[in-house]
Amino acid sequence: MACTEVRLSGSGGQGLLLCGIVLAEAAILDGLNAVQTQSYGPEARGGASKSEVIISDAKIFYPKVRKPDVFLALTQEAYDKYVGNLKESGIIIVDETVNADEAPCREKYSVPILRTAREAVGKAMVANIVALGTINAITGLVSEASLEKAVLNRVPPGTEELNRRALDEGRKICQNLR
Amino acid sequence: MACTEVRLSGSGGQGLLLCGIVLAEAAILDGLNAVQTQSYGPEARGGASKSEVIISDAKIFYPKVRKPDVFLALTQEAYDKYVGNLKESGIIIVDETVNADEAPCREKYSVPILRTAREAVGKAMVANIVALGTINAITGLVSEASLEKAVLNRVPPGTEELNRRALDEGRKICQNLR
Amino acid sequence: MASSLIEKYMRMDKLPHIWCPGCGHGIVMRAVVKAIDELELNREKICIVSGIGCSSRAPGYMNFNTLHTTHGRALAFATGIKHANPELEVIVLTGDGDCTAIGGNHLIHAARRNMGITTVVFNNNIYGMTGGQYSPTTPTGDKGTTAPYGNIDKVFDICSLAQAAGATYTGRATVYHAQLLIRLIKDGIKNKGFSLIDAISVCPTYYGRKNKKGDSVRIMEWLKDNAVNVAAASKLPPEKLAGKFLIGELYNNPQPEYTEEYKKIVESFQRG
Amino acid sequence: MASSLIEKYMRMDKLPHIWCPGCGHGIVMRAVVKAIDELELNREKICIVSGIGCSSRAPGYMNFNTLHTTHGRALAFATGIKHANPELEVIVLTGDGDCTAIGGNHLIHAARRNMGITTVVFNNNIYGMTGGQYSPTTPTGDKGTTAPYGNIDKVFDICSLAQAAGATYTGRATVYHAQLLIRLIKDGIKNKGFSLIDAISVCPTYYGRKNKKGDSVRIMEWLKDNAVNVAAASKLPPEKLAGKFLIGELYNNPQPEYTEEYKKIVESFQRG
Amino acid sequence: MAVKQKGLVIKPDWCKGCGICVAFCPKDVLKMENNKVTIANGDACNGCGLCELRCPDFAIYLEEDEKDE
Amino acid sequence: MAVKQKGLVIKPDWCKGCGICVAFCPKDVLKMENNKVTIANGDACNGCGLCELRCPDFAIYLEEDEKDE
Amino acid sequence: MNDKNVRLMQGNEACVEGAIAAGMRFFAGYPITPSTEIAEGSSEKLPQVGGKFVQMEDEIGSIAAVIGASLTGLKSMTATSGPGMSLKLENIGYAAIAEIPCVIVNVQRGGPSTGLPTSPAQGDIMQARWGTHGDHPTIALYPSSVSEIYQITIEAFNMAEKYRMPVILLMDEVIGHMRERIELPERSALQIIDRKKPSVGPEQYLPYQADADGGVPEMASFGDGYRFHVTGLVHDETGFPSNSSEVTARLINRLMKKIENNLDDILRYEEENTGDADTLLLAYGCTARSAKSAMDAAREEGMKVGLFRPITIWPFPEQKVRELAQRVKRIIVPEMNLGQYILEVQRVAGGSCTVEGVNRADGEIITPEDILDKIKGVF
Amino acid sequence: MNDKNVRLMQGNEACVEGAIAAGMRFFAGYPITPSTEIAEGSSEKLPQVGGKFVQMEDEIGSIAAVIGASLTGLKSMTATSGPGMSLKLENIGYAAIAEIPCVIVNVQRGGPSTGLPTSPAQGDIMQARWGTHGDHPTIALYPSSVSEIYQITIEAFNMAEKYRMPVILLMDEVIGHMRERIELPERSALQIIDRKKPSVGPEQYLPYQADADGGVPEMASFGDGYRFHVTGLVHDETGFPSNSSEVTARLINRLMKKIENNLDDILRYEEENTGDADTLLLAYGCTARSAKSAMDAAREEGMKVGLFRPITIWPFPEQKVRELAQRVKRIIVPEMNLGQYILEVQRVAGGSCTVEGVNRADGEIITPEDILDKIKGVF
Ligand SMILES: Cc1ncc(C[n+]2csc(CCOP(=O)(O)OP(=O)(O)O)c2C)c(N)n1
Ligand SMILES: Cc1ncc(C[n+]2csc(CCOP(=O)(O)OP(=O)(O)O)c2C)c(N)n1
Ligand code: SF4
Ligand code: SF4
Ligand code: SF4
Ligand code: SF4
Ligand code: SF4
Ligand code: SF4
Ligand SMILES: [Mg+2]
Ligand SMILES: [Mg+2]
Repeated sequence: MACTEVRLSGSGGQGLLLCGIVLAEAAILDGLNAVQTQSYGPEARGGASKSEVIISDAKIFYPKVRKPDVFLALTQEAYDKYVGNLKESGIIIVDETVNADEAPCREKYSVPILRTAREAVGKAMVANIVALGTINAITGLVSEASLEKAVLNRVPPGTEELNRRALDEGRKICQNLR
Repeated sequence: MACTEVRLSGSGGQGLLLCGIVLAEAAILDGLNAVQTQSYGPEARGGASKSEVIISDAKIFYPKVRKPDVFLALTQEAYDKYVGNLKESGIIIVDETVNADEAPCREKYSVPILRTAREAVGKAMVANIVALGTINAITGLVSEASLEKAVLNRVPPGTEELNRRALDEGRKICQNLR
Repeated sequence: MASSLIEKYMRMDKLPHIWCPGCGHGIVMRAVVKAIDELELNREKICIVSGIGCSSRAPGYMNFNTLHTTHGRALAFATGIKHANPELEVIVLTGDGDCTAIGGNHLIHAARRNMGITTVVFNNNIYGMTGGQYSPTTPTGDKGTTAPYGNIDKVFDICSLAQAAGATYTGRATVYHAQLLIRLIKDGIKNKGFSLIDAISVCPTYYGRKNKKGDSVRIMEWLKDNAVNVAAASKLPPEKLAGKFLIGELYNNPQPEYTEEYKKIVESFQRG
Repeated sequence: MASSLIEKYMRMDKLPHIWCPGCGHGIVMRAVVKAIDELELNREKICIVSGIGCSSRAPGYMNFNTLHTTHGRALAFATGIKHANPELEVIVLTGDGDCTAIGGNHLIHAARRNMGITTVVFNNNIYGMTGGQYSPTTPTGDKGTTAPYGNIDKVFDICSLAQAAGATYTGRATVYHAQLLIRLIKDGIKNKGFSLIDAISVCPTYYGRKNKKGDSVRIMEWLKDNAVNVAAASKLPPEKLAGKFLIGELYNNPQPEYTEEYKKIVESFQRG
Repeated sequence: MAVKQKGLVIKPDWCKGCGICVAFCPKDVLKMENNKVTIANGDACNGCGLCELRCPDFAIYLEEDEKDE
Repeated sequence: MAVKQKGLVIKPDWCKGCGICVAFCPKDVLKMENNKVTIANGDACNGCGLCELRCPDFAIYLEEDEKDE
Repeated sequence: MNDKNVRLMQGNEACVEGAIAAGMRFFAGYPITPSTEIAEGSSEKLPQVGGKFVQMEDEIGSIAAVIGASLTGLKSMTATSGPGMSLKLENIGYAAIAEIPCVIVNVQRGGPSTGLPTSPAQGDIMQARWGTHGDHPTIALYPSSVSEIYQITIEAFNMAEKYRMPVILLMDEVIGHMRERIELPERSALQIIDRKKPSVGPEQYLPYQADADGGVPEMASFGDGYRFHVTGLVHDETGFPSNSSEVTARLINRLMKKIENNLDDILRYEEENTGDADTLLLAYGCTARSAKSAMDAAREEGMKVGLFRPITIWPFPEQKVRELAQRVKRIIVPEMNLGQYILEVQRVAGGSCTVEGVNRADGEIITPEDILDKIKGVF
Repeated sequence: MNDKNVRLMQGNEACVEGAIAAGMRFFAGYPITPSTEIAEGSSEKLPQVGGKFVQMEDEIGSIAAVIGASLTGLKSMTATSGPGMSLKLENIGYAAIAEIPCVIVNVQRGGPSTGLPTSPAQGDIMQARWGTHGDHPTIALYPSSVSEIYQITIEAFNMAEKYRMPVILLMDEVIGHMRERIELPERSALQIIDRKKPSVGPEQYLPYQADADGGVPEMASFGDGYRFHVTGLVHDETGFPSNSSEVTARLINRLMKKIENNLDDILRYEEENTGDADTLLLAYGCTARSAKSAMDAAREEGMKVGLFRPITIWPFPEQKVRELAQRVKRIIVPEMNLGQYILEVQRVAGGSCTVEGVNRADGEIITPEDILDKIKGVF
């Protein structure tokens, strides 16, 4: 992996910013370089939003994602808005509620991220962490240990157990997939 | 007369600004060119102040007086502060209360301007107009008619007679001189 | 289709608006158009002016002459508009930050001059647009992203401030008390001089979340429970008023309006 | 030789000052140093801050830590000083224009925060330094070089404004009532929070001349005849108060001072 | 796609699901469903208009009788 | 070149001749001469210090007894 | 006076007279030396012609009120000096992006900060171009005599209205305050330009639709029956905000093009003796007066000296200066600052001739001798 | 983390961390996108180190409070974006003339006016140099990565304190908001410069007496027992106002010389592949990152492309750029504006090579491809 571009998208309140930060931090814990950026703008008040991460073993100069290798969408709106520019060799991961039939690329995973958060973990709010587990299980972008450490670094004190479970459940969804 | 530089000086409240304006306006009425400038600065709050006029039949470019041809001083402070740079061929006109013994130039007139205003005209305030009469009687810079017209243009309504008299008395002082 | 009020006065192609779910600003904006509607004003002669902030987005949705200015300066722009054409009914829509932080000077001077402007402050006790910093009306002790340990500033009573500066009409209502709000805005517009209506709004996204005050519903319940109408207040014993705030018409004392006074000067030359 | 008060506190090489004959500002400046002297303050810990204007020249004459800032901004500079070192006794000397026109926003916010600053407004009802334009305290109807047909603005009551904004001490005296002025400045300094003293000064050169109000002596006689002490005022029937203005201590209601509140936050980390 | 009952109109695409109308309806006419308001008990509606007054999104209102036209 | 009488000191070079001290002296001690204040009737001075208090130019004052030193 | 149109007039007064002749009907300001007489004159004259004056609480409020009044249909102006100019910059940017005609006079004084409030200086040249944040077009005019102030004030209004943008009038303290002969033209001889009103009805009107030349949109006034929206955000032709990079580029480019495409109309300058000159004096405002005297003196001594005086100082008369630079051996740029306009002259000369400054930033005006010494190579 | 000093950090956060490491103990600000996180971070961190934070009523008050606090002895900073920067300019001039150390951060956004509040732009380059009125010295630094923000914030404080002047830190929205790897140096490894305190007692102290090198005066703090006077008027060595042209010239020249005489110390830049380059990319901030990628790509294709990245963008690295201009065939200056810094490059290149821009002012950052196209001559 020279350089992987990741785009994480969903609706305003779904915590995708944190999702991107954790992923980038995990990469750094792994000794890699990472740059995380996000979209600001009036759309920050609800609507679709995205957070992007570039991970590389070399230095990263141009900081914006242009052709994502990995694309996550938790809502249909986000999917429609941000699916463009995907690399042909890219991977798409969408929540099961998202229709990604016309996806332009090779690998595509439709997974019950939101439902898992709501039902298996019991807190809709942690869907972003569930997603992280899923993404990493599929892509192996960072080490499991670093990912967990990064999650625990960034979540509010007192919610560690909850988030650890969310990560775990996220991982598990994929086992069913393969 | 190609170009005459006039410096009028006195203390803050003596109305020398008006004096300069009137002189310049008279020159314009005569069809000449004129530029009037004054010193601003914190000294505007009392202390010595000056007003300067350049009169010329040609266009005037550089607007500041450098080597006055005519220098009026109504107070000692003003005299001391502004007497420098006088042209050797220049004319000095000072109030009788001013000691101008060391004056560096050819012509020098010590005249009772303030006293004339106070006593002959009866209003200390019009010393500036008295001075105008005196200056023009000595130098003939502008026509008498234009000078009077300019005075009347610029003084507050209701004071025309007073100022006409002041101008007259100023002229008269010189008759005694010659 | 939306309600006839909305269809009539709003720029339908700009709706739904961008404000967050439960944001009180929509309630205030509706109160403004409702007041205009009830007064049967000529809409071509209405000019709505705002500064910058979530609240200040309102004019963009409203189908009148509308002006979105720079942060804090709405009242100064509005002063130019009203002075230039006193026939216009000038209404300034502004936020607590826009009006009383960066815009505080223009507020007190527009009030002092008694300019014929009606100001409606969308007061959500926070800087919403920039993400939840404390404002001059954030209650002491509450948190903002720049007051992580609790705000130590005292708060402005915007109505008292405007009145001390010279406003001739002031009143306060909340988004819970929307009917009262409409009435106050109407009375404010009817006052020829400078009127200010402190419209207590709700920002669930930043103020609510930062201060664990819950969602809009909970904050509106709090507003309902803690607002006391001035009329009622005068009859209550002081202990019943502790910790409460007043709503209703707070001041109404018409005085010569600026542009009318100026007109007299102009007319003195036209006669002469 | 000058009086021991002047010798002790003034920068003798800068005197005589530049103010016009009869300018009231010298009386106010003396009152400030007299107050400092009577309070026996440590002069090394006094910082005097001004904006721009005739009045704002005062610090240059006073032998303390002195700062002459930009027009209208004295209170904001002073806020930085006081916050940076709360040990300093920060005194702001300002004009009616400096403090309430361009500086109005900093005034209301320093008052709101209850910053430990004592503000003395050299209020001559005019912009003196720029040559006699009307100010926010020029009486309605009076003339200024920018109000050739008479001022149509209403005037600020600076004390009411400051109080509505949050000041915890306000008082007013005139240059005629110099003894009272000294007492109010002392009490203002003693108040830990934000204090404002409206010192009615006299500008014979512009205000007096433009309005044909005569020289300083005549204006001071007017001040003497039209000022009513608050204590006396409460006993007078309203008709006796018509057209008069109040002097004396107008408000005194100590509340937590800003830098003391901030200190608690800092200390919470030092303990921890 | 407005939902109507007894003059009460809901514009679901504008409703942001804040729940204000539901909470303050004096007659418990409304309820939330999938983050949108719906009419639970339309017959109870007294036409007071409080929901319309307080909906920040103009997503619920009472249809006017076309009296003036 | 200060002018003194009965503890009353005038510093003529600082006096700008505004006349405030003259006008408000309760004992008519002072008068203007050539646009500077002078002492007309020094004996009448009661040492009230009002002239000092109101002189904008610090040009008139009462000499303090050197008590503290 | 013999000819009733010949007068002695102060520079600041001429600015007021010119403004009123140009149609100014609104002035908002805040006093500051050395511009105050412009506010004072406006307060006196405007009510006499049915116009409006207001003294605002500060300079920020003044430019804001001016923009508001302009949007309401009145030709509007404010006047200030350096410190006030610095405060107005944010809203000058607003006028640029929202395309609101207005005239901002800066009678310069010594800076930075309070500096030398009563002394002349030419220290705000670059500020006039670059003071506000973000890319924006600028027109700045710089008269050098009292009668030119009158005339150029009119031109400032004309350009503001024609191009729908703020126009800065830079003046020297010394010219603002001095009195000089002026011959007032007959009102009927003046060319006064008014803004283009909408040629379509309210239904069709797009407030930021470029006109046929791709330039300046037609402008309705508040209260005219066109209900339009104005914002300082990037906006599209309808006037409503947009985040689109395409819309942004189109807007910003159009704003700049309003100037670039109309240089012939906007650029004003005067040249004298440039035909055979090997030394060119390039000067503006009062410094150009000294330069003129210096040139005359040098010519008398047989030196081939010419003078180029930009009256429009922004946009920079690039093509003209480039041509001149290719013709002469050296350009001398006298300025009452530490070297501001000279930077553009150097850039445009691009090495084709020597470019040297004569600089003073000490509160005194540059004398003909200062320049003559430079011409002769004496220091 | 493996190495506890390695972190993922946001640019704005790195600015706060760097400032505190540099000794910042006072911050006054007013929120504005995209700089707000700097105020937020300061409000959180300062009390933890005994420092002071205050949210002022506006940007004017913020810079004023910063100057007041600096005079009282604390290292002080404020942060803002374009609209706020425009408002601060008057008092930045005050800090320049009164020689008050302070750091002003401008995280740029699209302008003019409110413009594009959340989009990146590099439109305030010239404003940083020329925004306030009057002649004044300027130091402006421009980091291009998160870890450089940390380091350059420290340098900004060091220069502010060393030269007693305001230092502007220009940042790109995209770098202020992005998160990146940073390795925090050990505190002990940092070089921190404090202002020179008076070496003489209060009796001898002259607050504006140049030091031995003719440069920077020693600085007492209010409350230290030195009772000095500070003004924004032109002043002499004692700190009191003067109208003398000699004093004025001496002051203004000394202020400028503080910089001119210390260029070696002040100028920071980076160059890569300039040895054999015939095409030079000259870029700063985030644009330099794209330029670096473009250069690498071009080199891979065998083109001789080099990169010069000024970190100190003001004063302009004149000598260095002149040298480079003489060596290369062309200079390409990519900027997220309509061409600002390029004007200085053109001036200094003086015709010795071609100078071309790659410009965008549409809210998008310039990509490596944009630059590569220019290198290859494709448009
Ligand atoms: C000169 C300037 N300073 C700061 C900002 C950033 N800013 C935009 S809106 C805002 C505060 C808005 O708060 P408020 O007025 O209360 O409106 P709300 O968003 O809460 O409705 C700020 C600080 C700006 N746009 N311009
Ligand atoms: C930003 C700015 N605007 C305007 C001025 C000009 N100015 C200097 S002092 C002053 C008014 C002074 O009035 P006031 O504060 O009442 O003081 P006074 O001179 O009457 O004592 C003005 C408008 C300035 N220096 N700076
Ligand atoms: S951030 Fe707050 S004020 Fe802004 S739209 Fe959301 S709820 Fe409303
Ligand atoms: S102009 Fe007025 S305020 Fe200024 S010094 Fe003179 S009298 Fe005093
Ligand atoms: S108040 Fe409006 S937006 Fe909120 S739930 Fe009810 S209909 Fe929906
Ligand atoms: S009109 Fe009244 S009763 Fe009917 S739904 Fe709305 S709030 Fe409930
Ligand atoms: S001390 Fe009193 S009595 Fe004596 S001169 Fe002064 S005012 Fe008059
Ligand atoms: S009050 Fe002072 S300045 Fe005025 S006349 Fe008396 S001594 Fe002189
Ligand atoms: Mg708010
Ligand atoms: Mg005043």
